[in-house]
Formats: sequence, C-alpha cells, structure tokens
Amino acid sequence: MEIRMSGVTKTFGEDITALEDVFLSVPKGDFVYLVGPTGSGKTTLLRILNRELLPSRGQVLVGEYNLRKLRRTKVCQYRRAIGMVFQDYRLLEDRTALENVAFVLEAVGAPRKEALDRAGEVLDCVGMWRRRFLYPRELSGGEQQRVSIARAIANDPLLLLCDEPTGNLDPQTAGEIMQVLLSINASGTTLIMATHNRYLVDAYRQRVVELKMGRIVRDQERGRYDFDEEL
Amino acid sequence: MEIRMSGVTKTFGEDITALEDVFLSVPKGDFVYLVGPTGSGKTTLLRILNRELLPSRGQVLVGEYNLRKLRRTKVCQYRRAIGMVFQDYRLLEDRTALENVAFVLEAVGAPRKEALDRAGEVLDCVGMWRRRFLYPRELSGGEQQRVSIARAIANDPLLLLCDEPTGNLDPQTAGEIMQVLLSINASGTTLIMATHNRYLVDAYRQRVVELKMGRIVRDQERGRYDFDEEL
Amino acid sequence: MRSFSFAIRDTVRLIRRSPGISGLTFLTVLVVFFFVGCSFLLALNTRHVISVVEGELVVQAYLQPKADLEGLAKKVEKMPHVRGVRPISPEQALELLKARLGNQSAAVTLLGENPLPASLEVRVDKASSVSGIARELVSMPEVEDVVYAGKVAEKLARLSRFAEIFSLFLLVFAGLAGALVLYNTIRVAIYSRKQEIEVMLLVGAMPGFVALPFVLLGLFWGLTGTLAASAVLGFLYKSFVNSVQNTLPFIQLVDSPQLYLKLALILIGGGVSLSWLCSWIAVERHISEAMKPS
Amino acid sequence: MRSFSFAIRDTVRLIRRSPGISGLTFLTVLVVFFFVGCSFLLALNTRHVISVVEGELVVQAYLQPKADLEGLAKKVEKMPHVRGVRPISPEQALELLKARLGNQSAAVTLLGENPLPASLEVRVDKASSVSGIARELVSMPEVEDVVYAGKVAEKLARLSRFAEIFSLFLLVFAGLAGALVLYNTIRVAIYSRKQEIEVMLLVGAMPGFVALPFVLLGLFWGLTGTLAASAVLGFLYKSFVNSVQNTLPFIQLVDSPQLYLKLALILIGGGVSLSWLCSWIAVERHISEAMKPS
Ligand SMILES: Nc1ncnc2c1ncn2[C@@H]1O[C@H](COP(=O)(O)OP(=O)(O)OP(=O)(O)O)[C@@H](O)[C@H]1O
Ligand SMILES: Nc1ncnc2c1ncn2[C@@H]1O[C@H](COP(=O)(O)OP(=O)(O)OP(=O)(O)O)[C@@H](O)[C@H]1O
Ligand SMILES: [Mg+2]
Ligand SMILES: [Mg+2]
Repeated sequence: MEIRMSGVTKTFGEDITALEDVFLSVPKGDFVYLVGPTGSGKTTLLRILNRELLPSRGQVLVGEYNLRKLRRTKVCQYRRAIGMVFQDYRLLEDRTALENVAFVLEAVGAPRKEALDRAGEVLDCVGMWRRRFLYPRELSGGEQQRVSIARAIANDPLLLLCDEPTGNLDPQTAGEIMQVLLSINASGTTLIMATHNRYLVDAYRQRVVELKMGRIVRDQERGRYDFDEEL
Repeated sequence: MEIRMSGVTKTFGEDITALEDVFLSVPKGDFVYLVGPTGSGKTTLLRILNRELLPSRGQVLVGEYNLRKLRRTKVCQYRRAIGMVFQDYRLLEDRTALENVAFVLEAVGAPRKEALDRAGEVLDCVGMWRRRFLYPRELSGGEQQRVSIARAIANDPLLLLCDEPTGNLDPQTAGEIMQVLLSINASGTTLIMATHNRYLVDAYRQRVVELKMGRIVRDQERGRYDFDEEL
Repeated sequence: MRSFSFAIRDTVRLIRRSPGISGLTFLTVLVVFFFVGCSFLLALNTRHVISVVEGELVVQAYLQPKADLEGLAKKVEKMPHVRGVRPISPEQALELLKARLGNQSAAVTLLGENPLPASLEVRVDKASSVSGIARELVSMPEVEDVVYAGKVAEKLARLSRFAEIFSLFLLVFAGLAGALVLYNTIRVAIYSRKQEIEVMLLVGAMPGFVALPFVLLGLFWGLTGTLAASAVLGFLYKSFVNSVQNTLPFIQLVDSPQLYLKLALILIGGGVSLSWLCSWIAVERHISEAMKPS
Repeated sequence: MRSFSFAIRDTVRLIRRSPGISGLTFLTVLVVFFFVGCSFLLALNTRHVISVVEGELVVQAYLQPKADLEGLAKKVEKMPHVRGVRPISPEQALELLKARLGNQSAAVTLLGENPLPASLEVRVDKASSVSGIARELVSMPEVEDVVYAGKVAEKLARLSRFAEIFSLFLLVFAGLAGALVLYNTIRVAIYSRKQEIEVMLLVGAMPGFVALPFVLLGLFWGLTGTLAASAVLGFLYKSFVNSVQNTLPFIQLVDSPQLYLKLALILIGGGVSLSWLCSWIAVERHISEAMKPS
C-alpha cells in the first residue's frame, strides 16, 4: 500500500509535540527505516499509521483509506490489511504462542485448522516452532518479540509496520529476522521499520527517514544509520 | 556484593532446561556482561539472582544471603539491597515516572519529600527529568526503559542486575546510560548486565560471560561481544 | 457460524483460565437471584395469607320470621363478589348459640320457645366488597338486620392494598439490586480482560467477534447461577413448606408445581437476559473505548 | 507511621484511579448489607408480632358461687408467667354476654335470675405457659372450671418456636451470602491490581506495606457502603413504619431509636470487619503467590 502523510502534527496535551509537520510519502513496496533518538516520535508515527492515534493536524492516506475518516468496521478492515509489530509486543497473555498467531487468522474468518497450520508456518519462519506451546510469560524477551513478528506477518499484510522488531534479539537472530522481513518486502509488501539497530541499517541499506524532536530531518535512499558517515 | 553460583540448573517442566550446571563467581565491584543468543538463559540467571526463581539444583550465594533459604522478610530485605532493570520494565502503570521511582524509596521508609527529591535526581541522571510527570503508557519505549533504570539505581544498590537495559535506546543514549552504569560500578556496586548490544560491549571492555543453551561457554576478562574476534 | 464456534471455544478458555473469578461470579449470581426469588416468594405468600383471611370474612343476614330461607340463599349466591352462602335455620342457630356459650349453655336451656331468627352466612371474595354486600342485603325486604365485622373488613382491605404495593415495591427493588450487583460483578470480571480486548482490536478483530466470548461468558454465569439459585431456592422452600406444614398445619403457604416452574422461569429468564445485557454493556464500553483513537 | 501515611495516600490514589470499580463495589456493599438489614428487621418484626399476639392469650377461670373474687385475683396475679388478672363479677358477665349476643340479647333478658358465675380473666406471658397456668388454676378449690384456647395457644407456641429458628436461619444465611458477595467483589477488584502487587514486591516492598493500601481500600468500601446502607434502610424502614401506622394502625411494628442504633451498629460493624477481613485475605493471597519463587 502507498502511504501519503502531509502536514501531520501530533500533540499530547498542551506542551508535548510528538510529531511536527511531517510530510512523508512511501510508494507501494518500499522499505523504509525510521531512525532517530529515543522519544523522537517514531512510535507515534507508526501508531498514527495503525490508526491507534489520530493526527492533531494533517492528512494521512494509506492505499484507499483516509485514516482521519474511518468508521468502526472500516478500521477493522484496514487493520487486517496491515500488520504491526508493537514495541512492547502486546501478546495475549493467556494464549500460547501458536494461538496468539492463529487468533488473528481466525478473526479474519479462517477455519481453525488452516489458521493453526499457517500459524505454525510463520512461527517456523521466525524460529519459534519449538516454543509454540508456551505462554508469553514463559518466553524470553527475544522469543516474545519473534512471536509478535510472526503474528504481524501471518496475514500477508499489504503494509507492515515494525516498531523496533530487533530490540531484544542478538545480532545473529536479528539478521535472520531481517532476511524474513526483506523477503516479505520483496513480495510487494510496503515495510516501515523503526529501529535503533545501527548494524542492520548499515548492513542492509535501504531508504532511511530520520526523525528528531518530531520532525523529519533526513530522508535518504540507501542511507546509513548516521548521517555524518554518508558525507 | 559478591556472587557465587555453583552447579546451578534451572528446568521448566519436563523438557525445558534454561540453565545447566552454571558455576559463576563474581567478586564485589565487578562489571560483568552477560551475552548470548536469545533464549540462552540470561534472564533466567538474573531472575534467580533476584530470587524470582529458585534454582532446580545448585547453590546461590549473594553477599551473606543464601538464596535457597530466604524467609519472606529476608527476601524483601535482600531485594532492597539490590536493584534490577527488568527486560520488560515492569513499571507501575498508574504512577507517574517520578512516583515509580519514589515508590521504592518510600517502601524502604524514606520520607515522602526526600524520596521525591532523590527520585528527581536519578531521573535527571538518565535524562528523564522533563518527562517525570508522565505515566508509563505516555512514555516512549526508550523513556520507559530509562525510568526503569532510574528506579533500579535510586536505592544505591550493592548489586545491580540489568537485563537488556539499552534494547530500546539509540546508540547515543545507550552510551550515556552506559556512562551512568559505569560510574555506579566505580562506586563499588557489583553490576551484571545482560545485553545484545555489540557496540557497547566492544566499546567499554569488561568481563564477558557468554551463555549458550543454558551453559556458560565463555568467561573472559575485557572480552568482546563475539569470541572469534578475540582470537 | 465459524466465528461462533471460535467464540464458544474462547468462552471455555476464559472460564478455565480464571476459574476463581468465574466461580465467584457464579456464586454472586446465585446469591443475588436467591434473594430475588426469596422476595418473590415472600410477596406471593403475604398476598396469599391475606386472601385466605379475606376468604373467611362473612356477612350475617338475619331474616324476617316468615322469609324463604333456601330461596333467598340461592338468590344471594348469584350476587357479584359473593363466594358462598350458608343458610342457618332457627334450630341450627340455637345449637350454635349453645356451642358458643360453652359451659354457660345452661342459660340457654332456660329459654322456653326458640326466640332466634333464621339467618344467612354470606362469604365474600375480598375485604373491600364486604360493606357493599352488606348494604345490598339490608335493602332486601326479607332481611331484618345485617351484622358484619365492618372494622375488620376495612382493616383487611387496607392491609391487602398495602401488601399489594409493598410486594410490588419489594420485587422491583430486589430486581434492581440484583441487576446492579450482577452488572458490577460482570463488569469487574471483564475489566480484568481489558488489555486482551484492546490487543484483539489492535490486530483487526471485529468488535462483534471480540465481544461474543464475553457475552457468552456472561450468559454462562447467568444461566448456571440462576439454575443453581432456582434449584437451591426450590429445595429450601419445599423443606420450609414441609416443616411449616408439619409444625404449623394451620398456616397455608403457596405450594404447587406451577409455583416452582414459575419461580424457575422468572429467575432463569431474568438472570439470563440480565447477564447477557450486562456483559454486553460492559464489553461494549471497553470496545468503544479501545476503538476510539486518541 | 510513615508507611501508614503512604498507605492512606495510596488508598486515595487507588480510589481515584478506578472510580468505576470503587463506585460499584461501594454499591454492591450497600445492596448486600441492605438485604442483610432487611432480613434482620423481618426477623425482628416476625418475633414482635408473635409476642404481641401471645400477649393477648387469656385463661378464663369460672369460680365457685361463694369464692372471694378480689382475693383470688391478687393471689393469681403473683403466680409465675402471669402478666395480669381481670376479675369479672356475675353482673359484668351478664353485660358481656348481652354484648356478645348482639341483637339476640333479647334472649338473655328472658332469663329471670342471673345464672352466670364470677370469673377471672388471666393474661399469660407466652403461649407455651398457657396449659401450665390452666392446670394450676383448675387445681384450686375456689375454681369450678377453666376455659382456654388450648389449640390456639399450642399453635402459637409452635409458631413462636418456628419463628425463632427461622429468623436465626435467615440472619445466618443473609450474613453468609453478604460475606460471600463482599469477598468476591473485593477479590475481583484487587485481582485487577495483581501486576501492581507483583511489581511492588519485586522491587523489595514489604508485604505489609503492599497490603495496607488494599486493606484500607476494603475498609473504605465497607465503611461507606454500610453507612449508606444503614442510612437508606433506616430511612426506608421509617417511612414504611409511618405508612403502616397511617393506613394499618392495628399493626404494631418494632420502632424505637434504639432499634435504628442497633441496626446501624450491626450493619456498620459487620460490614467494616467483614470487608477488612475480605480484602486482607484477597491481597494476602496475591502476595503469597507473588512471593513464592517458582
Ligand atoms: N500518550 C502520550 N501522552 C503524552 N506524551 C506522549 C504520549 N505518547 C507519546 N508521548 C511523548 O511523545 C514523544 C515521542 O514518543 P514516541 O513513542 O513516538 O518516541 P519513539 O521515537 O518511539 O521513542 P523510542 O525510540 O524510545 O521508542 C515522547 O517524548 C513521549 O513522551
Ligand atoms: N516460566 C517458563 N516456563 C517455560 N520455559 C521458560 C520459562 N521461562 C523461561 N523459559 C525458557 O527458558 C529459555 C531461556 O529463557 P531466558 O528468558 O532466560 O532467555 P534470555 O537469554 O533472557 O533470552 P533473551 O535474550 O531473548 O531475553 C527460553 O527458551 C524460554 O522459553
Ligand atoms: Mg518507540
Ligand atoms: Mg532475556
């Protein structure tokens, strides 16, 4: 899906401006790294794209959806078309890893058996097949993160939003996950990934959008994590 | 505080062995990086040291405490003597950042005003002074992480356990936090830090303990993140 | 259909994952509807006792010496609000007087000729009709005089009106209180699932899909709780009725198969629809809160 | 002391952060204790009505022609279980008989000499003493015969025993049900704070320190809920008593300042101690669960 944000500002309360006057357009099938120091508004931007937040000002168009004017059922439909890896995972606590993934498939209307099969497949993709029957609290941080990635990609989303998907992964596993994400992107899914992982950004060069204090300060094709190095 | 783990094994259920036959001794004032792939048992080791988990087998001595034989009030006393940064932060949801930190001080018996002053101080240390009146759900991932660090160090613990304290921080902020941790360590606090951050481990060389499948496979003074590079 | 089977599986999961909360919600529903049922039975019995007492009210009509006792009895029997008529001849009246005087009956035997008149004992359907009947009777040419417990009838009429209002009030109040406690309990139980609801909606589940298991959960609590409540109440009331019948046979309580059926239907019907409604409202609140972007 | 001031501040925070749950818990406590109070008043009034009826039981003793009416009355008055004695001379007896016969009193005027004996009307304290008194009276030489409503007395005695047991049962049951619902409600409310308790203990807070705000919270709910319950119940009962007195002056309900005081004390005392206990148990369970290493 194509994304067009124009003049997006998001304020919280009186004095917190998480995003300011953001113009961003991402063509279909693009891969975008969203970088920036902590608190610079990356998660806010992704949450606006997931329609958890409404922008205080500005327009957001994703595919045929105008995110400012979605009715309840449309929101559900929209969210099914996209996938999101949350920074804090947001797994369902009393469902196993497998059920957490299968759940989103069943919510769309897949029959139980198909859902479980597909869920097993994506869990295998992220290396979590062996741990599929454990509950989130029984998984390590990195394992939870991978379940959350599996859930986001299970639906074959047209747009994948990843918020720090490798924060709790060791470099090698992070690299493997990155391969998975790249192959999904290669199949046509637009992918936005907020990250602090300098290794990944520098190793797999893609478009880099840098935020600072809520403003876009850099938008570079095949960029690196730090701007200076590019000079 | 000094740590002595001998023959520590931790199993969950029948077939999951998170730690196997771990011998580890950390002298007072040491700084130890705990590295290893995701799911290798780092968090399990730290949770045993925090007495959230009891080892299935083996002895754990921390300072004068034998962690297998602590009574209820002793557990509280022990936990006050140490500090822990949890991988998933574990902030109290309906307290502001400031109150989250002040709370542990009040729990020890500090008067309200002193607790608030001290909490403000440590929040300033980790760069969270401006955001002190926000609730956890209003903070970005990295900000929550820093509040959790502030809470762990507020009490001037004798032992500081950090579980992936920089997972959601950008490299620069991570470096700043590292400076804070190093200075705490310099004042005599024993510090164990589980991390995937290759930059930090390689930049601030300290003792590195590497876990793999629950076993210690490397224990190296002034090591690097990857063993090979040391060869 | 598919999402319904999912919902049922999920409901079972919800129940099994927090058996404590489920169990206690069930108990609360039980207790609340037990009380509602008690109020219902109390109201029913109060009205029953009053109507039994009212049924014993009589108007005594003393006839002219030459009146046609049997004919008049038939005529009076057809009047509205009359439940029955018992004709009493002068001879019967004398016997009754003797019986009434007990060991002073010797006084009566001193009488020569029987001076007592024939009379009709008219039973009336309810207390408030007594004075009307008495007035009609006294206006008849065959009737010489009418005697009735005017004050008692008036008292009973007032009591019956009062009991009517009181039992209605009691029922409404018990129903409201039950609904309140039920709503509270279900709401709090669902509150502990708040995050789960949020996450489900965040990953694109439809509100109805998310709500269904919780609504079924409320339904389950309501059904099992009220089933148990009717069983317990039915059993206790039956033993209560039995022990009353054994020790106090002169007190008549309402007791019939229809009563138990009615009781069960009211409790279960009320409980199921209330709990359905409550869980629906409770979960809908969370959903619309979670769906509203901030 | 310091941790107590922390606990109070924290309790206020708990109440303010989830006003919905607090409000509904308060309402539940109110409703539950309202019902407990109702059961209490019902039990009290049942026993009161029965004792009033019992107080109207009399034993009629007919004396020998030459007996000393006044002297005997004094003597009988001193017997145990006797609440009062009314001496009736033969003249008074005749007047009473005339009144009793109503428009048939003409029959009595036909009598020449007064054939009626003097008698004593003995009022008795409770139904179960009637037959004993009657036996004692009949054994006196001055007494010729004794008449009393033996069946009614027996019925009343049984009824009174029954009411005794029933009201005790009702109270115990209402108390238990109240405790159950209260425990459930508080438990579920605290359940939604489970993680908070866990985290507090993880960072080294003492169990007592963690528990105190929750115990105070339970206490707060118990206190405000039962205060409101006694106020509402007191008010409703007072208006009930008034409307009964206005429309049904012949029915005597228990009604005195002490009653209201007692009611309030029972409800508030019971509610406060129960809710204290419940919240303590509920939070203690979470604490020992969270403290147990796995
Ligand atoms: N609900 C909210 N209320 C108030 N302030 C908020 C809220 N949500 C976010 N903020 C503020 O907005 C700023 C941007 O937050 P955001 O989560 O987008 O940062 P981020 O770039 O994702 O940071 P990180 O890398 O640490 O995850 C933060 O300073 C945060 O405190
Ligand atoms: N309560 C539990 N029940 C079952 N298995 C568990 C439990 N806790 C941990 N495990 C398993 O033990 C293994 C080690 O977990 P641990 O959290 O120690 O890993 P870690 O090294 O911290 O990984 P990460 O870097 O991803 O945080 C994991 O495979 C996990 O699934
Ligand atoms: Mg973020
Ligand atoms: Mg870990």
